[in-house]
Amino acid sequence: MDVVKLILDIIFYPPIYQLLLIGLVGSLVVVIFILWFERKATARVQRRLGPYHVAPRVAGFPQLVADLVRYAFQEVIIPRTVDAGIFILAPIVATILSILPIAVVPLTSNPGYWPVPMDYSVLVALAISTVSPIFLILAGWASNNKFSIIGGVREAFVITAYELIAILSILAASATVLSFNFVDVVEAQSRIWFIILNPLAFLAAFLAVLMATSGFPFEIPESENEVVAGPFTEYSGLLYGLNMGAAYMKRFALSILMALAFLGGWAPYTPGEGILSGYLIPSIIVIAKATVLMMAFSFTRSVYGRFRLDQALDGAWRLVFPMAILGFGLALLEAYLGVV
Amino acid sequence: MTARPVVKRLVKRKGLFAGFKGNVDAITLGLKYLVDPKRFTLIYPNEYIKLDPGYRGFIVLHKEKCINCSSCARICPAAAMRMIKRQEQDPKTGKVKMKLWPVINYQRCIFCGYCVDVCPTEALYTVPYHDIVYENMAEMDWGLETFTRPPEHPVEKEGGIPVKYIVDEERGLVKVKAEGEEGD
Amino acid sequence: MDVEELKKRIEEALGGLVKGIEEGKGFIDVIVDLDNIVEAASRLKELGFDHVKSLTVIDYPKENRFRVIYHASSYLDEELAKYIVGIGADVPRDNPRMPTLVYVWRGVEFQEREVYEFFGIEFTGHPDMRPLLLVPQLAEAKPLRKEFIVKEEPIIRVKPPTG
Amino acid sequence: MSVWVYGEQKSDLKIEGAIARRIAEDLYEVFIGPQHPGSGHMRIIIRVDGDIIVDADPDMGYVHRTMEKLSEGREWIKNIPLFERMAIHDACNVTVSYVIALERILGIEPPPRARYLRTLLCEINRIAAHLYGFGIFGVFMGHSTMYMWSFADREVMVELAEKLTGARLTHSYPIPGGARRDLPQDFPDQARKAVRYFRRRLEEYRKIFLDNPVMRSRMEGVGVIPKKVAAELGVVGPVARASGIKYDARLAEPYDAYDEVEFEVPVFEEGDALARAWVKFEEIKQSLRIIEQAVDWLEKHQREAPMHPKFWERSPPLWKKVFEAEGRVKLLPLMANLKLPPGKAMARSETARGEIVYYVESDGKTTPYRVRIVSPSARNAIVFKYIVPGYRVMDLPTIYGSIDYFPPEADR
Repeated sequence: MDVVKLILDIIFYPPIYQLLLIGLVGSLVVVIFILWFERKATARVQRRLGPYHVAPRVAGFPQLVADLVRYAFQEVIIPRTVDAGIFILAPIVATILSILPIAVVPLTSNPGYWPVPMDYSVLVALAISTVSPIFLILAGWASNNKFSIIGGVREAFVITAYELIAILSILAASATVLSFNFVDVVEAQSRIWFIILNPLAFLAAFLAVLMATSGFPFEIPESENEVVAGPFTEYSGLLYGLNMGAAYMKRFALSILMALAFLGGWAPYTPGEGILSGYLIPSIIVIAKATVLMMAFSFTRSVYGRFRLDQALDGAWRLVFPMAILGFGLALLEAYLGVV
Repeated sequence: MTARPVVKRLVKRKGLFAGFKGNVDAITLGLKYLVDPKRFTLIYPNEYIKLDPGYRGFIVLHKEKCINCSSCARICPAAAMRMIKRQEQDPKTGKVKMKLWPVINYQRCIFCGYCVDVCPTEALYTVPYHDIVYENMAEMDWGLETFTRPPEHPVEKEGGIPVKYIVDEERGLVKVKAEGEEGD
Repeated sequence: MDVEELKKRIEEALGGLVKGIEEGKGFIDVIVDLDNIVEAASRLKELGFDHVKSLTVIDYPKENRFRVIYHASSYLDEELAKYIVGIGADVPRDNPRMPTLVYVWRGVEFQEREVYEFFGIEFTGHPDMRPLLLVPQLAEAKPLRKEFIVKEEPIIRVKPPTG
Repeated sequence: MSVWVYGEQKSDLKIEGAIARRIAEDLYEVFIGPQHPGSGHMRIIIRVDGDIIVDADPDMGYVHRTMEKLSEGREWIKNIPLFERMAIHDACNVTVSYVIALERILGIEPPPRARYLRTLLCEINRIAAHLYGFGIFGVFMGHSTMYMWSFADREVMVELAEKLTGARLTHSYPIPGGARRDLPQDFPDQARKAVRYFRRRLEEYRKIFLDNPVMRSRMEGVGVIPKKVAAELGVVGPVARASGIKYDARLAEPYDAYDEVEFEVPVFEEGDALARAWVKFEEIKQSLRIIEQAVDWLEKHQREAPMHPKFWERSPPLWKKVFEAEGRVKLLPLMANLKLPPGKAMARSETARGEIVYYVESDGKTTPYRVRIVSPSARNAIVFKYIVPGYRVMDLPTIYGSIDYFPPEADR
């Protein structure tokens, strides 16, 4: 039994569990599910069948697996005109960086299972989440293609506008509890979630994450009708798959942050002792909430079209940014009044 | 004259919450279809549409009705229908005669149906299917013997379920089993 | 307004420029001298024919001429919209040049480019005289001239198919 | 390429919102098309200054087939399936004016039943083509639901057309002297159901697309063509009508049964992409009205061959039997080698994208001497050159989609 316990301890050693199991495997599973859900839900709204023939019995669930296999076996073409080193490294680094925030957030209130000391976890997680877009811009630049460069520049514009808002509105949650510790933020929500206390900040964060992670149809940087695939125009095979996956993984990471900050984290459940009650169940609750959030993101695809770049920026600075500021003010007010 | 131009104006958006109703409407509509998609997709190789008899599918020749007039070849807009010379023995007189027979090249046919409509004796007719695949181009150039037999319908042969589409007021089109049974 | 009245109005507006009026089914053609075509077209435009529907060129190799007609009609005047009036001239086949009407009707710009590539008629003063649809090598052949012949296959097959 | 031209011409036209200025040497030149998801079979070479397009040069001809030349080598009636290939989803509208031109040269007028049948198919085609346009427009702006919906609903109209003509797209339906088939028995009922379905459905289109705030802000004020400029450039169809031009070929020169049915021609005055979308939207409603009226008329009147007596009177009894059994109009063998008297005719019809003009000249032979086709997209292509500059790169698909440009039709 010691062996089992040892293995469990290794698996549930927070950096390994959160980075490898949730960050890599979990996010892959969630992305597979979300992409399937996105395709199926959009198909339903659009009166189609969606993925089907890959596995008719389970309604085409493994479609993304099939896609990934295809990407994996495709030849990776590296054009002669690109800056090969950066060209290859950029998507890989971007993918790693986009799941890194998961490794620094607590998924339980049991201090034994915190990956890092928690006092500044909100700040650290948000800071890490802002690094990956740089590599997408870099990918566009290294591709040495007009569409890539236009796409990269667009990415830069959109990220500048929306990432700031996302950070600001997630920080609103920590402003309410006057702490940068995610555990404090979550525990303050045991009675009432911040989505109800501070809907403005949640809405701003929702919109900002939607735009910043550029999923269809908000993929202004890679909008196919003007710039083919934006920064990824020259990519092929696995590298292209990584690029696409990075956006979803980043969305997953940000969704986890949002679930912790607004949806009460593991809220109805009180983590106890031991691996099962202290770590596994709360982390699954958080992931489930993040998944629901991602389903909401995915659904917008079937209703909306693409924003124009200048309209998206205009909306960011004139509508969503003030909304985030108001949300922040509301958070401060709530902190002052001591609502939580 | 009963037609007339009518100048209309776009409804202007006013106020701070002008977009609100539009957003709510769109999302509600999306959710409505998420619950009830009203789809009528044809799952093709498993099902196939049983088309009306009037459908202009592949063209086949009744050789006994043909009077060798070559009207069909003359009207064919794509020059798919051509006449070939064949020596034939007349069953009554027993004389061997040179006769012109139509053959069709499905590489070129555009299924306009002119030949069927122009044939003075209704020797040409269409079969109500068109989903036939050929492995090479030469197979599509039909000779006289092939032309007199209706081609095989592969989907039907492989056990596809015949369905029909009927126009419906609620759902646009409704897929119905060709026998009359309600489909999916 | 009927066709006769329209003809009268056009004749009045164009004055002595009119060489002849030919009536087709569904349109009338006003033929003028090649030198006067810009003047005549601008007067026609002042009359209310504000756009060109079709820049029609017909090749008459036997008479050694191209007939170039700008079939104009009106958008803004609903009465004139019922008629199509062509203003045309004969362009000699051996020296196919004529002044452009782009500055009268902006809409003919692409159609003039089309005529340039298909017939080889050069419109002097055109702002952008390049082939529009064809690649330059094909435009050399001037495909819509009558001497360019497209071969079609005969009805009777020489080699019957098998089967 | 002389660089000054575009700027100067632009300021000549006094188009609002457009920036007329000299093009610097170091501008970014972007090739949109032809192997590009945001264009059809065409290329637009744009030069951008930042995000603003300062120069656009449409490069057409990727699907050019020289139909005008091909038609000179084919007999009159064989050209109908050929010209249909310009816009196969709008087949009847595109060919009906050619047929009318032939009828004008022949001096015959089709019987009323044929005229109503053609009108019916024309309107079915118009709705299908507008839905096609909406779909492309939607997907150009990233609205995939509009794309899927309109293509799904287009199926209803295609289905109706198939029941009427026996072919889903290339109907080859109108023919000099009449039409090729009569209504099937259950058609009126199905058509009425489809009309009622579409009336309800259009309301949903409005909600998800036209009144969707995101899409609306994409379309509003984009690609504005003022009325004067629209007339000057000679744009046609919904593009012209969205700019306040009260012109419709069905109105100016009613052909077929259009002078007997009641309908409106919607005109908007804004001239932007949104107005163009609304024109199409309102036109679908009017087409539904026409379909209802045509079906009513056809049901009320007695079934008879929709063919001019010249081609039908001397027909053998077998033909009447075929017509009664299948509703199929047999053609005289002389149709293949129809000789038209010398003469020239012009005819126009309103296709979904605008007016198509045919100039037909006959020298008394079995083949045309000259056929000149000016298709609506060919006339609208000029919009790319003169209207696109001044807008943003992301507006290009919007303008492209809103003028509903269709390369095979433009290239002929």
